[in-house]
Amino acid sequence: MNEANADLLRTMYQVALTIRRFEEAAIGQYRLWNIRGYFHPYIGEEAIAVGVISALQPDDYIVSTHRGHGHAIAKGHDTRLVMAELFGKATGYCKGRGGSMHVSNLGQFNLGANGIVGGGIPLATGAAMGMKQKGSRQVVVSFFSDGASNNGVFHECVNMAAIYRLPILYVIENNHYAVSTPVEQSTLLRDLSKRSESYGIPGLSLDGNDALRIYQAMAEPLRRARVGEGPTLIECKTYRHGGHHINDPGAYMPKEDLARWKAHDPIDVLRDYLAAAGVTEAAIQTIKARVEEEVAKAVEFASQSPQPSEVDFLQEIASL
Amino acid sequence: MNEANADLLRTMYQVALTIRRFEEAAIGQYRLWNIRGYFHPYIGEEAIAVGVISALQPDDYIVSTHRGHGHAIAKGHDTRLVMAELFGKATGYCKGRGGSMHVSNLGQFNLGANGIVGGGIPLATGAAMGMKQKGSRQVVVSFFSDGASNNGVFHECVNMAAIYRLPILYVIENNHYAVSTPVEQSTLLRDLSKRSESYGIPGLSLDGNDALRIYQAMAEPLRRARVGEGPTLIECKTYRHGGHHINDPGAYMPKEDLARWKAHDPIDVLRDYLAAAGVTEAAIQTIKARVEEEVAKAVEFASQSPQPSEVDFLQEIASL
Amino acid sequence: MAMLKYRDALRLAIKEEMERDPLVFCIGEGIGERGGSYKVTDQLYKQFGPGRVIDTPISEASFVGMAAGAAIVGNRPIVEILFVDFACLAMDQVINQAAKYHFMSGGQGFVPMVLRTQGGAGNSLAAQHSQSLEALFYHIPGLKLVMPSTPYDAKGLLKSSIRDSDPVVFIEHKLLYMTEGEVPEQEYLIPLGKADVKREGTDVTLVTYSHMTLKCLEAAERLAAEGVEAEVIDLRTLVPMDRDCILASVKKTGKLVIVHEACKRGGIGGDIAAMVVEEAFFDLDRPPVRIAGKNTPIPFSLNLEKLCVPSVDDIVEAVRSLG
Amino acid sequence: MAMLKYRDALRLAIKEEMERDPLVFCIGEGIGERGGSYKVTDQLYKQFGPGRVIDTPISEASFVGMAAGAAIVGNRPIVEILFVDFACLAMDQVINQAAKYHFMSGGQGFVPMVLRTQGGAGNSLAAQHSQSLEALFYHIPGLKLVMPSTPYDAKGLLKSSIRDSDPVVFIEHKLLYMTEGEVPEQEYLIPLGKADVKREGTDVTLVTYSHMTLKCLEAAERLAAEGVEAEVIDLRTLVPMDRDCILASVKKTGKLVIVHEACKRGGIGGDIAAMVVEEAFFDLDRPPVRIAGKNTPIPFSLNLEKLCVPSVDDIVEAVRSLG
Ligand SMILES: Cc1ncc(C[n+]2csc(CCOP(=O)(O)OP(=O)(O)O)c2C)c(N)n1
Ligand SMILES: Cc1ncc(C[n+]2csc(CCOP(=O)(O)OP(=O)(O)O)c2C)c(N)n1
Ligand SMILES: [Mg+2]
Ligand SMILES: [Mg+2]
Repeated sequence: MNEANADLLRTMYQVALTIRRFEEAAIGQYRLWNIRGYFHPYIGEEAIAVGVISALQPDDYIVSTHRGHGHAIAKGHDTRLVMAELFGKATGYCKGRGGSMHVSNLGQFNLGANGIVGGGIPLATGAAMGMKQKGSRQVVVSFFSDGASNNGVFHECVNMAAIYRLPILYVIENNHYAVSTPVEQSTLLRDLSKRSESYGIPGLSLDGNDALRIYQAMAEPLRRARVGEGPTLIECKTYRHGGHHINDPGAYMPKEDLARWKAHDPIDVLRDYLAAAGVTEAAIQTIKARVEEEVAKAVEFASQSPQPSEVDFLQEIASL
Repeated sequence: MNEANADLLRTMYQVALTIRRFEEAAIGQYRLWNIRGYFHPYIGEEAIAVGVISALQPDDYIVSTHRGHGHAIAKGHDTRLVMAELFGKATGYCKGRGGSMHVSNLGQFNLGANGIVGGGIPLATGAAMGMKQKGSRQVVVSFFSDGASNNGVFHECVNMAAIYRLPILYVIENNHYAVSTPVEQSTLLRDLSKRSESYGIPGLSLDGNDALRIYQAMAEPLRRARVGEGPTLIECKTYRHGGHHINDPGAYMPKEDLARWKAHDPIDVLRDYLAAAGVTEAAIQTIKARVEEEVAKAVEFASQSPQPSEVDFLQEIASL
Repeated sequence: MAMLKYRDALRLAIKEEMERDPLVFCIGEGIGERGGSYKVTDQLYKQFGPGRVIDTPISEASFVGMAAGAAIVGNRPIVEILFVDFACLAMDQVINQAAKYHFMSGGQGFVPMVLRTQGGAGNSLAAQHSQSLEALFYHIPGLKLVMPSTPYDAKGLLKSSIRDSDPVVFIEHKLLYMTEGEVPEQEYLIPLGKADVKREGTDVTLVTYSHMTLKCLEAAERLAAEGVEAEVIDLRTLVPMDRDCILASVKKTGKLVIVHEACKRGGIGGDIAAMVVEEAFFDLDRPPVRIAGKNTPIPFSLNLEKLCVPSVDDIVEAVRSLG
Repeated sequence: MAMLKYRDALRLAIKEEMERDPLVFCIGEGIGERGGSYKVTDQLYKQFGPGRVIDTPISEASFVGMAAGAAIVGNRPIVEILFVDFACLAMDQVINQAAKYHFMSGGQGFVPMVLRTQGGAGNSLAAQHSQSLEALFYHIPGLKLVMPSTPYDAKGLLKSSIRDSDPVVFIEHKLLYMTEGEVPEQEYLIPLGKADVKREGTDVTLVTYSHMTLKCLEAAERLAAEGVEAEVIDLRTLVPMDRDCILASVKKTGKLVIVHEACKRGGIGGDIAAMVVEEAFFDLDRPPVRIAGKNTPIPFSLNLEKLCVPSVDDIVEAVRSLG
């Protein structure tokens, strides 16, 4: 593996680990009641955000989901401002108006998380139409999970992206569950990417825990998108390391399945790649330390930030 | 061809011809302003309603579309009461409340036409769930056209029917247009039945102008449905003989296409089968005469029926 | 009488009706083995099995329409939408199909379905999980609309809703599920369309429903300490609405305050105020006042969220301002 | 000044804005070569091509959401829904996405889209093609709502709507498309939120919008013959609403009749009546009256359909009944 690759792997590893530690720290803060509302951890699925987003240009758009912290961090958002948004603070990306389910950062081309399952798919498709309109080479990635793929907007949008040949990648993060409903119970298909055939576009199913393979697999879909050949449907198979949200113990997830997937942890997969690329344990420890520091700072920043101003808020909504 | 078949063919021919003449007569009445609102003729598509519905038991359900007169007549509805509904008269199946886009007749298991494209698909799927619930052997047929198949409810419902193994047939009447939009412009697929694969169920594409072939092809989907094996997606390819509705000249339909499809008129196809089965020209003329008489009576009945009572109406809605 | 939680009273209503009528079934997301997000259908899967407590994919538009279809062919489905916010996905099936079918079929068909859902702010769930959207259903002819505030009402009204022959939208409030109240051991029904005077009073009429009933009762206690006796009318059913109950109370008190959590603009309060003014203008000593939610999407931050919903203070203030 | 049809005034507005700003585009069903069901986009396809006048499959939920997405990234889409009835399919994208995005993003993003649609009864199109559903949008914070009654207003307001940075729901009326009126040759804009006094009067205030404006004007002529001078206020924009204009008129006349085609229950009339009562109770000589559509799905038969919508007679009667 050449030096370029080692650099890429180091970055991927650092980002994936940042997501993992960020989620763990935020869960800790949730337990302290510093974070409220719904919280859907991305733990176990990091390779998808990291693999897909590393393949993008900085000005390519993403549209995220209710399980969206990983996408935000992979897109390079300031973890302090993400954490502050989770805390509902004035310094968060959405000034505390959005929270975990609505983190967005237009400055870094993240149109945002969404509380409506599937709700982001039309927004993403529309953003891609906007790019086509403007003659831009920017691409849009629409993230969603297996549950969302059974919603009507999935069908409508993939079909429209196909006929208009829009520059978009539909990425199904198949974590095998929609809350407690196993994917086998809501579709008879094994590979969700097969649905691409209904729209006459290419589809692929990938190991969703292998960020490098995902990164590599993005080349052709991105090429297609940029030259006006249209969308690709990409399934990344993965698994949550816990329940649907923080307060769901996930008792319905078979222990063996969980163990098997944990043995194939996306962070470990990246670490093994790093080792194979000759990156030393010391270098890895340095990355870890950097990540720990960043996440600690994010928590500190969020903790010390002020609540949103009530006066400003009342003024803001007076015209609505 | 044996006698049973000749009987079946005679009936099919008579029903198809009744639909054709009914539509022609109703169009004439529309031109006289005796019928108002939207009117979507089924002319050219008769073989589908006839072929599919002849294969059903009388207590099997159908759910129709905005282009629904053919389904109603094939289901054995009294043409007088259908015509009266088109006239908006008190004697119509829906007492003039529904009109062309909402003809229904629960007594003969027709849940009705629908003004919302795709709107009947969930109702049909729910009716099938009701049948399964009750342990009934009744089957439901959901009719809709190519345009509706790009709506989200198509995707959601076929998927649910597949996972619940509901007793339902989804019949796409692919007449190649959604108003003026050609099917090639709204999907990249050639055979819409291919979408069945997205749901792990069988699909078939048929000549939609050949009622006998359609009838024969229903055997296996109906068997599956009745024994709990689940839904089938059936595409019948056909063509309108005119514009989308009465007031649409359909100028966008290429003349050659129209001519080709008219040369393959579903009524003629049945007539050729009859001839091949040895049915005499005289016998055919007898059927024709019977049809003319029935349609004339329907028009007369509708013409002479009273308008819905305004007093009754105001009383009826007082509690809403 | 047993003390029951609101959610348990709802469950009991469903259980009793499912035992009584094999045509009743439940359909929704995660309502089966998991028992639903708010545990209303807990244990029902065990008792009735997957054929009558049916988990769905995330396909709201269609499974609501399926409930309507099953209702037309004779079943009595209870369909659950996790948050009323998500009912927006199913609006076509609710408004254009379920609500109109009986009428459009010329009275041939009935749609005896219940759409159970849940709304309201208070848990920092932000703009897409905190709305009060009852006004959207209220405006549509052909729907009934029920929003109970107590375990007792919840049980009796849900049973009546299940037996009703029209589509009923039944909206619970997320802050009510864990509230407790007395519920008789014997079976009872509460007819749709009857308001309940939750507190009698002579000085001012508070008309409200759902969670705001609790706040109005609290406000009434505070007002009583100041010597003002408020009558608290819990509408319970919004369609049909018990106008007689409202008008009788206003006749007595001459003052009307309408309280709801939904946004003021286009909320049901306007309709009630207009109705009272039309029917009883000269009974009124003061113009009716509406205390309602702010015209804003609900913010995530708890400190902002609480500003969007009427407080007990707001209600007390409003009554005081009537003099 | 040229005499133009309502539909042609709308087309001119779109054409001018598309010429002015390359980020404006149109999307909807059959709006391209076919020019739309009501011919509002006729010829635009020829001028601007398939990249800016985009025909869609029958996928309302998604193409409305796509308009929102394109708006967020900087375009100014005009999305057409053939009938407001079908907007029910897109309610999630309108209510949960477009309306809330600006707020939820903490002000980062804007959604400058126009949802053009068409409503109302009168053509025997039955229950699913004749509704007046503006109240559903009126209640949702984050949306603006425009319903013009004349070609002049249609053009000026559509241009302002296209330039607005918020999502605007723009509802036309099927009976207005062929009506004619004067439209200046030069460019003009009408600001959102300004009502128009379509007729001055001193005896009674008629507050209305959309097609009912024409009926109110006709009623006012008939009343004038009886010596009653009605002031006719055409709201034009429902959100934001020009309360000052209404209140000033009521202050003058002391009598208020609100007229709309939408069902009375939960219609916008209640909100206006309640607002006027709250703000100007003591200016009122009589209780405000609402003349509105009947609470029923619209029947197919023309003789029944006409009973569902306020007539000129109904308006005249209502004013007379005020004494
Ligand atoms: C339209 C809609 N329906 C239901 C919900 C409630 N809900 C939140 S997350 C979720 C499961 C989503 O499953 P999936 O799409 O697989 O995403 P995952 O949680 O696995 O990432 C559900 C049902 C919702 N937020 N929106
Ligand atoms: C949800 C919805 N969108 C749009 C329309 C307007 N409309 C009526 S028929 C029609 C075309 C339907 O095409 P298709 O499904 O192919 O049926 P066909 O007319 O060919 O039988 C359209 C767009 C509608 N009635 N409902
Ligand atoms: Mg999932
Ligand atoms: Mg078609």
